[in-house]
Amino acid sequence: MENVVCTFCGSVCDDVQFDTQQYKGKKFCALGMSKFSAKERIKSPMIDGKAVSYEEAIDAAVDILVNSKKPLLYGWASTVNEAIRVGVILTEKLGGIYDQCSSVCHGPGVLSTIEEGLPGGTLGQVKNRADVVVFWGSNPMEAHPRHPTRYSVTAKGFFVKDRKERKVIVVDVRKTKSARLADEFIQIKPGYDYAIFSALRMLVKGEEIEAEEVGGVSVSKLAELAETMKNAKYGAILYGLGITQSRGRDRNIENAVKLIQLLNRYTRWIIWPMRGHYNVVGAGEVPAWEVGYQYAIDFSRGYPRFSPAEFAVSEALLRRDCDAALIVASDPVAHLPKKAVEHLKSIPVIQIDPFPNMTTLISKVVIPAAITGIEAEGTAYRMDGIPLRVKKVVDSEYWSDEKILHEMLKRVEVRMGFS
Amino acid sequence: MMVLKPKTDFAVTVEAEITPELATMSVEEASKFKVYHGREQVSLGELFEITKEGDDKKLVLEGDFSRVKWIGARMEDGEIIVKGSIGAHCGAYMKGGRIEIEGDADDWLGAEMSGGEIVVKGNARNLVGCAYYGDMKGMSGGRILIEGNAGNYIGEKMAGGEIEIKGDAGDFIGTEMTNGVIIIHRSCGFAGGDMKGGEIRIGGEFDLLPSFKKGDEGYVGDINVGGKGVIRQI
Amino acid sequence: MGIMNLHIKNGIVIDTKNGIKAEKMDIFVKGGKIVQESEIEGDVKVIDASNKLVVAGGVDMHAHIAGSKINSGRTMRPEEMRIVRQTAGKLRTSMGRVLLTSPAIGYEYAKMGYTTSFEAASPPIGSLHTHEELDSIPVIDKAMLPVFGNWHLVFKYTAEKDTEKMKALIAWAIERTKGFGVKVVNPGGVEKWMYGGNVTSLDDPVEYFNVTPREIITELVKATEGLNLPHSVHLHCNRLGVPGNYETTIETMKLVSGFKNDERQVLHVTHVQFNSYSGSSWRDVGSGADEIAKFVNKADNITIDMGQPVFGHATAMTGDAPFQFNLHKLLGAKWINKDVELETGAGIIPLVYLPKNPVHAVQWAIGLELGLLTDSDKVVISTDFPNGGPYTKYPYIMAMLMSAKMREKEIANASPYIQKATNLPSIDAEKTLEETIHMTRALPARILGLQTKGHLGVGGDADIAIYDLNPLEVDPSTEYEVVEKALSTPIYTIKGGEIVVKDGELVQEVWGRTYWIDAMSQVSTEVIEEDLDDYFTHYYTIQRYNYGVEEAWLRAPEKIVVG
Amino acid sequence: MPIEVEIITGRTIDQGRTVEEKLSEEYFKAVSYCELSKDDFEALGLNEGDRVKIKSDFGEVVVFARIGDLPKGMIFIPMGPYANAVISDDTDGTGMPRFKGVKAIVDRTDEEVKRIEDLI
Repeated sequence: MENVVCTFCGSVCDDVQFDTQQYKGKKFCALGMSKFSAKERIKSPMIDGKAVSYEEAIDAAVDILVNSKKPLLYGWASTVNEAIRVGVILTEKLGGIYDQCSSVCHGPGVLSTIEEGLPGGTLGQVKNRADVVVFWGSNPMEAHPRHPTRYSVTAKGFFVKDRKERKVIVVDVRKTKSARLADEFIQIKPGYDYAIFSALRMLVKGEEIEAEEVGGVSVSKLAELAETMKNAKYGAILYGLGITQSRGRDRNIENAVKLIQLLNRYTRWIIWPMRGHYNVVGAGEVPAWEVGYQYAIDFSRGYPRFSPAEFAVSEALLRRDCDAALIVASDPVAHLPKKAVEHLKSIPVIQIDPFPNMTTLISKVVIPAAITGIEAEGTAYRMDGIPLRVKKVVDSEYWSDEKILHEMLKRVEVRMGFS
Repeated sequence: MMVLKPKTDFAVTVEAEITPELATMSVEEASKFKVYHGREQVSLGELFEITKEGDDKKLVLEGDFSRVKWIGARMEDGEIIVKGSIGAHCGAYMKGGRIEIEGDADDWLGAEMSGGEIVVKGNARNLVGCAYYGDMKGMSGGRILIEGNAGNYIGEKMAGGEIEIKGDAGDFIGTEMTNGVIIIHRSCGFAGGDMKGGEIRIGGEFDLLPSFKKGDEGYVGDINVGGKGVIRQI
Repeated sequence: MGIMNLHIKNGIVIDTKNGIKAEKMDIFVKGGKIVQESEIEGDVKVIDASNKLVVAGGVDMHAHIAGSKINSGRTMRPEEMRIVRQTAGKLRTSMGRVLLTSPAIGYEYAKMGYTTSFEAASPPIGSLHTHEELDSIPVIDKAMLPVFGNWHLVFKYTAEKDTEKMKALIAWAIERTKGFGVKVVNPGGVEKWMYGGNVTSLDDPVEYFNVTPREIITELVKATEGLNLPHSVHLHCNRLGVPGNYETTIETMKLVSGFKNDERQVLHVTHVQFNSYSGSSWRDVGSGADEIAKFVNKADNITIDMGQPVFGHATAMTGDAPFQFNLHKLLGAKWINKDVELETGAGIIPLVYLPKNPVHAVQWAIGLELGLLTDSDKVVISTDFPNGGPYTKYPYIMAMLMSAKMREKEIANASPYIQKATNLPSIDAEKTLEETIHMTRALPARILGLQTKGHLGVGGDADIAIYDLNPLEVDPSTEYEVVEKALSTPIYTIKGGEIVVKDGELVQEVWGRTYWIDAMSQVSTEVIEEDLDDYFTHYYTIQRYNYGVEEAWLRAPEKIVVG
Repeated sequence: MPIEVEIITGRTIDQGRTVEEKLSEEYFKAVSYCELSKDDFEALGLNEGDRVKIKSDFGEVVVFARIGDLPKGMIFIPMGPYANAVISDDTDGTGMPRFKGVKAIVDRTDEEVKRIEDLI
C-alpha cells in the first residue's frame, strides 16, 4: 500500500508504504516503523480484569460515568477527529472535564496564543522559503525524525533549493542529537529562555543591554543571533517542550511570539510549535469549534469553561476535582506526575486503547480499540494544521474509538434524559 | 453574622458564589442558595451547616473550604472571615468589603478585583490579582496583603491597587502591569516583564531582565515596550 | 418530528423572484419542497400565518463560519467564547459573543430566519478542516469557496495566459476541495507578503512569477466564465483597508467590462465597504461609496455585498494576511498569521468598532451608503462575519436601510466626523421591506446560482421564515423598532420542511446539506497533470494522492454538476 | 558524596519506539535510566550499569546511570514513569507540571531499579 499516512508523531508523513501481508512498513522512520508493526494487544473488553463483551463493557462504563459527579475525559491526541467530536459531546452531556494531551505538552502555546496570537505558517512554507530555521528547545531527531528531511533542514523547496541556502540553529540547554545537525548550537542556562527572548527583542530594536551575558550566553553572541534573524529573508522558530515544560512555560512562548512580531517589522518570520502526537492538533481544534476552547474545559455548569489552572488533567487530579475518568488513546499513568496519578488510582477509570499500558493496570473497565491509521480511518491534523485522512489498511474485529464512544453517547443520552 | 461549616468531605470541588449578602438572609433562605457540586446543582444547606448570629453583613467560614471556589466573588461590601484555607477565585472581581483568610488561599485570589481588601495570614498560590484568560486588565484597585509566600504570576496586567507579600513570591511578577504597586518583602523570580507602568518593590533577590535600565529610582522598564515601570530594591 | 406536510395559511408573502409583492396567499410543503396544493395528501400540519410576513429563508452569501481561520480566532479569544447562549441538554450548548461555536452558528442563523450560509474563504489544502466544521454546523445548508488568487499554479497559468489550463485547474481544485466557486483574495498581494510586501496597485508585478493583480483577476474571470460556473469570481479586492482604495476598486470592476453572462453577474465584489475609502490617510479618510455605487448601478455584470460594520465587538479574519499585519501594527493587538504553502495566507486580529471613533464611524457610514445608493438588485446585506461584526445584526441593517429616521438617531450617536467625510447624513433614500427581503433572499441566491433558494415558488426548498410583521400595515420608515425586533425573532423558521424555530426559540436540530460543484466533465485535467505532479513531488509537503476531500467524508453532500 | 543537579526530561528515539509497549522489557530499558555528565558520573564513582538514586522535593526514584553529553550539574531522564517520580507536579497556575528544570540530589545506590508494574 502506497501513500499510507503515519499515525505516530505530529509530522504525519503521508508518503510511507505498508505491506499488509508482511505487516511491515517502508520509508518510515524508527518511530513510525514501530507504530506500524505487530505488538501485544488488549485481547478483549474487560471489567475488573475479566473478559466481557463490548456491550457489557460499554454499559459498565456508562454506569460509572452517569453516576459520577464530575468525570474527567482525557487523552484524544492519538485518535481521529470523528472520535474526538463524539468525545467532546459526550463530555458536554456528562457535565465533565474534557482535557487532552496538550496540557502536558504544548498547552502553554495556547495560553500564549491567547495573549499575543501566533504568527505562523505551514511546514511547506519552511520547506519552500525558510533560509533561517531555529529549533528552540526542540529535538526533531528524536521526536520527529523525518521532520528535518521532509520540511525543515535538508528539505528542498521552491525558493530555498538546497541545504546550503538554509542556516539551521539549535538553541537548547543540552547538546541534543538535533544540535549536531545544526550550523550553530547555542547552549543556554536552563530556565532563562524568557530572559533571552527579552534580550533578543532589545537587540533587534538596536537597544543596548547593560549586562554582559543573559541566560548563560554572552550578549555579543546574542547580538550575532539577532543580526542573523534580521537578515533572514524568511525565518522560522520551531519550538518544543524545552520551553513549554520548563520555567516560564507559556511566558517563554509569549515572549518568543513578541520577538516574531517585532522581526516582522524588518523581514518575515514565523513561529510554530513542534507538536507531538499525530493528532494532538485535532484534539484541540475539534473542541474549539464544538465548544470554543482547545483543552482544560469544564462542563459542570452545563456550558464550557476554560481554565488550565483548574481543569488541565494534572490540576483536575491534584485538586481531586473528578470522581471518575475515561481515558481514550493515552496513558496518563505513565505520563503524569506521580501525585496526580495517586488520585487517578483512587477513582474508577475506564480505558479505551488498542494496547495494554500502565493505565490498563489501574482501570476498572478496559475497552480495546482498533488501531487508528491501520485498522480504522478518520481525519487527523498535522502539527501545522494541515488536515489529512488517515487510512484503514487492514480489517479488524476491534471496534473503532468512534464507534465505542458513539455507543457510549447514545446510552448516556438515554440515561440522562436527553433523548 | 452567618457561620458556614462543611457537612462532609466533598467528592469534587464545590463552587459557591456567596458574598456577605448571604448573611442578610434568614437561615432558611440562605440554605436554598444554589451551589455546584460537580454537575449537580444543590442547595447550600445540603453541603453546609448554617447558623446565624445577629444581622451584620459578615460571613464566617469554619472548617475546610480549600476546595470551595468563588467565595466572595463580585462582593461589594461586608466581611468574610475564613477560619481555615480557601479555594480558588476567592474575591475575584471584588468591588468592596473585606476578606480575611486565616489559612492559605488558592489560585486566582482577587483576580480582576477593583476595590476592597483581602488579607491572607498563610500563603497564596498563583495568579493573585491577575486578569482572566483573554482579558486586558487585571486587578485595578483595592489591596491584597499576603503574610506568607505567594506563587507565580502575581499582579499580571495589574492596572491599579496594591499587592503586598511578606514572604517570597514565585516567577513572573507584575508582567505587563500598567499601574499599581506590588511589594515583595523577600525574594522572587523574573519581575516586570513588559511592564508599562506601576512599581514593584522587592526586599530580597530577584531575576533582573535585560530589558531594564538602572536609574536613580531603581530599574526602569520594560524598554521593549517603552515602559516606565520601576523595580525598586527595598 | 420528522418530515411532514405543511400548509402555511393566509400569510402575507413576499417572494421577489416570483414577483409576489406582499400578497396574501398559502404555501404548501411536502418532502422538504414547496409544492402545489394539489400535491398534498394525508396529514397536514396547518400553520396559521394570518397577517404575518412569509418569506424564504435568508441566504448569507459571505461569512466566515468554518475552517482554520475562525477556529484559530476562537482559540485566541476565550474572551469572545465565554458568553453563554444556551446550556447543554437535548440540544447542544451554544457559546460566543460575536465569534460563535459551530452549534451556535447554526442555531443563531435559524433563530433569525436564515437557512443558508457560505463560508467565503478556505485555503484549498485545508478544505477538509473547513468541511469538518461545516459538517458540525446544525440546521443550515452551506458551501465553501476555495481561494485561488495567490496560488502558484494560478500565477503560472496567468503568466502563460493559458485559459484551458486555468479552467482545468479550477475544475480540478473545486472538485478536490468539494468547493463551490472561485474566491480571490488580494491577488498577488498575499504572495508578496511572504517576503513582507503587498501590492499597491493593479499593476504591481509579483516577483518571480511575472504577473500582476490585473492579469490574475482577468485570467481567473476568463476561466470561470469559460466553465460557466453557477457563481462568478468572488473577489476581495487589492488594497483592502487602505484610504484611497475606492479608485482601485473601480479600476478592478472595469476589468470585467468585456464579459457577459445571461444568468448572473461575472464578478461579485465582496465586503465592498472595506474597499470604498477616499482620502490619503486615516486622518483624511472619507467615503468613496457614492462613486462605487454609481459604477455598479451602471454596470450590468457586477454585484456587491456590503461588509457592513456594526458597532461593538468583531474579529478581523481574512486571507489578506498583509492587511492583517498592518492592522496588528495599527492596533497593537494580538495577531495570528498563517502562511499556507503555495496557495495563500491568512491573518486574525481582535477589534471593536466604536461609534465615537472617527474611522469606525466612517466605515459604518460607508457600508450603509453602499446599501442605500446601490440598486437593490445588485447589493447584498452582509457584515463579512465576523469582520464587520455579528450576522445576527442583519435585521438591524435591514431596518437601517428602511428608515432614515432610525439612521438619523444612530448618526447622532456616532462621531461627527462622518458629517464631512461621508454622504450618509444627507441621504434620504429608504429601501422598502420588499427590497431588503430581496437583498437577503432572492438576490444572494441568484448571485450564487442556487436555483432552489431564496424564493417560495413550486420546486423551491421549503426553507421558510415567518415573521410577526404585516407588510401591508407596517411602516418601516417610522416603525423601525418593530421591524428590527420582528425580523430578529421569527415566529417560525422552517428548514427543509421541518420546523426548527418557534416563537424565536430553537425546537429541534436538523442537519443541512453541503453544496459543491462538479465541472470536471468540461475539462481535461491532462493538460495540468505534469504541473500537478511537479508541484506535489517537489513543493507541496503532502502527496497528491492525499490532497483533497472525498464526497463520502461529508455528512450530506449535494453535488451540482455543471456542463 | 551526593551531588546537586537539575533534571531535564525529554523524548528519545527508544522511548518513542516502545511507547505502545509499556509493559515490555524494551520500554523498561528505554526509560529507566538517567544520563549524567562525564564529570558527575566520575565524581560519583560510577561504572556502566550502576544505579543512582534521584531525590527531589517531589519524590525519589532509582534508575540506571549512563554518561551523556551534558553540562555538569544536569541530568537527563527519558520522559516516562521514572522521570515522573521526581519531576514537579506543581503547575504554577499553568496546568503544566514542570517536567524540566527540577532541582534534585543524585547519589550512587545499591537499591534495585523497580519494574514498571511495581512503580504504580
